Amino acid sequence: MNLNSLLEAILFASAQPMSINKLSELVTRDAKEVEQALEELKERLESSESGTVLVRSGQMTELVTHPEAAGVVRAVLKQELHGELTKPSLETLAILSYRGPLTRPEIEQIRGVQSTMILRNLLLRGLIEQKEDTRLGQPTFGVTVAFFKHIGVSGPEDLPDYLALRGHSAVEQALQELV
Amino acid sequence: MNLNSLLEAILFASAQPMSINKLSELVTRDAKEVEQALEELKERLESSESGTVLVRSGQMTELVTHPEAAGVVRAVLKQELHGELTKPSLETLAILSYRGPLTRPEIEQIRGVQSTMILRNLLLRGLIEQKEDTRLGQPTFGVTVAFFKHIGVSGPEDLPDYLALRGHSAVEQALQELV
Amino acid sequence: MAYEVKIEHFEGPLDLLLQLIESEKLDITSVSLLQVTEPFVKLVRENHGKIAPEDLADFLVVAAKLVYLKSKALLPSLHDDDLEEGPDLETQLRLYKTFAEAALKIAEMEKLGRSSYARTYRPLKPEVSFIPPEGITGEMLRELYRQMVRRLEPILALPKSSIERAVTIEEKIDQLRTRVSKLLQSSFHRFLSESQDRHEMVVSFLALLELVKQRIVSVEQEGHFADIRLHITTSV
Repeated sequence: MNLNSLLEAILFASAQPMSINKLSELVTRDAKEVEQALEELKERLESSESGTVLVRSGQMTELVTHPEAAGVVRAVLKQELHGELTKPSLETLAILSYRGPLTRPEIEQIRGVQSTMILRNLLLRGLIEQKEDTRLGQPTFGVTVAFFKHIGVSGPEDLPDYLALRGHSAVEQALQELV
Repeated sequence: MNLNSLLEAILFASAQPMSINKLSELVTRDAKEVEQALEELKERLESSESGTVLVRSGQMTELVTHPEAAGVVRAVLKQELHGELTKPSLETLAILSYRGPLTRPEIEQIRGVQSTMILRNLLLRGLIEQKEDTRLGQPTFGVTVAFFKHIGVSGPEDLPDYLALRGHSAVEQALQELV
Repeated sequence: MAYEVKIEHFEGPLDLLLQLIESEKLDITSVSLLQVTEPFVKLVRENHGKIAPEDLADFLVVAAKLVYLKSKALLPSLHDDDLEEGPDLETQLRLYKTFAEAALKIAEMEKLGRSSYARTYRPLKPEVSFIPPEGITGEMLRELYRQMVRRLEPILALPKSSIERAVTIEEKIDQLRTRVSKLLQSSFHRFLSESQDRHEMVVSFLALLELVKQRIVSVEQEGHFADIRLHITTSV
């Protein structure tokens, strides 16, 4: 693989500005070669009409979307915030309302489906938040006060059938056995 | 800006798999044009020796790092190499990537063994997902973009013997007898 | 027998069956299925405790089908609706082999460690807004929670329901054995006299010789020209 393609992959994955030194360390090539390859990358992105561009500021460099795509990129982020919640998202809200706080693996045990993206979206929308407690090195999540308020309850105890559902044996068993 | 460059910018910004429908909504072009532009994007990334590739699984597509950059990218992300998949997992993934989406009873006919737990594990790891379609009242399952990313191919057609197995008449006939 | 040492680990009944056939360098045919019936049944019996309880029923289904095939070779008149049902084992095994081989190739690819990675997600605005879904109520959350519980229940009940299923199939195999041995304890003379004509008699005799050779059937004869007694030796 070309050095400039390798640098592109690194900058893409890290999604933040990186210094020439750091890059040079990662690819075990000297700073001069990295500078040269970044120049090539910049030109390649331009000439191939890529949707991304390389921005440089002193020692720091970052891969970002092309300025001409700014409008649609804003729309993407807006949609992520305002789009209708999917069934998996609503399910996750239901578990966390009744049985929270829980860690991601615990939520996944109950839902039976990977939930990384869902948690990310619910966090972004302020419907859930990371709690102070951690369990087995994992952060725990619970619904926000604002969400409880929104559905017109003052806390989980006010949810319908709270006691029966919170301690439901199937859920407890899933948390204990299906690990 | 080209439609394909615009799509690249969107996929870059969203940093997660997106459906053709969602993309088509965002750029206000029909699904067919989006499909076509994604094909162009895929080819452009390949021919310009980009550090990123486009992965496709059914309706979902994602922009990700090139498989050849795996080692360095893992170092950047401070990620461990993912655990090796077990034989039953591989079998189920092979069946679903060549012949999916399939229902659980269909998978069980082929494997000759109950597959509830293996499907659950794969769902938890995000390597398969439940599809919208059902058959005879049963949900169907297919592999995800995450599976293709894991083994470093850009879609089912890059799997060994894909065309042969997908269209194999003996396989076809046997499947029809089975399910 | 050679397979005893070779096969230590198997994932499912078809995996075991395929390993047995391949360890004998056989192709997948109805004849080779008959040849591996005994080692299959033996291995399942020996590994009863090691096979996951939820998988045992599936091993027994294949064992029952194999014993049935073998019994049918001996007694073509034998018929069992339950065991005739479903895919024939040969087709099923061929198809399984196709995917088992594809899985091996995928395993090779995985070993290369050439994974692709998504772009790290970093939210643009760190301050969180509050954007709730419209029309959500406590009742809806309760219904969603209940749906998840309903999804979990069959998974949690799996080991128990599988054990029950295994017992049913074991009974089935017993029934089959009893029927076959009853039929077989009939003498050789009667066995042959069931043949319609001379041609069929020869075929039956050859089939019997083959079964004796494969040690499915043992033969006893008390003296020259005395009636030959047959016993089935395949058991589960």
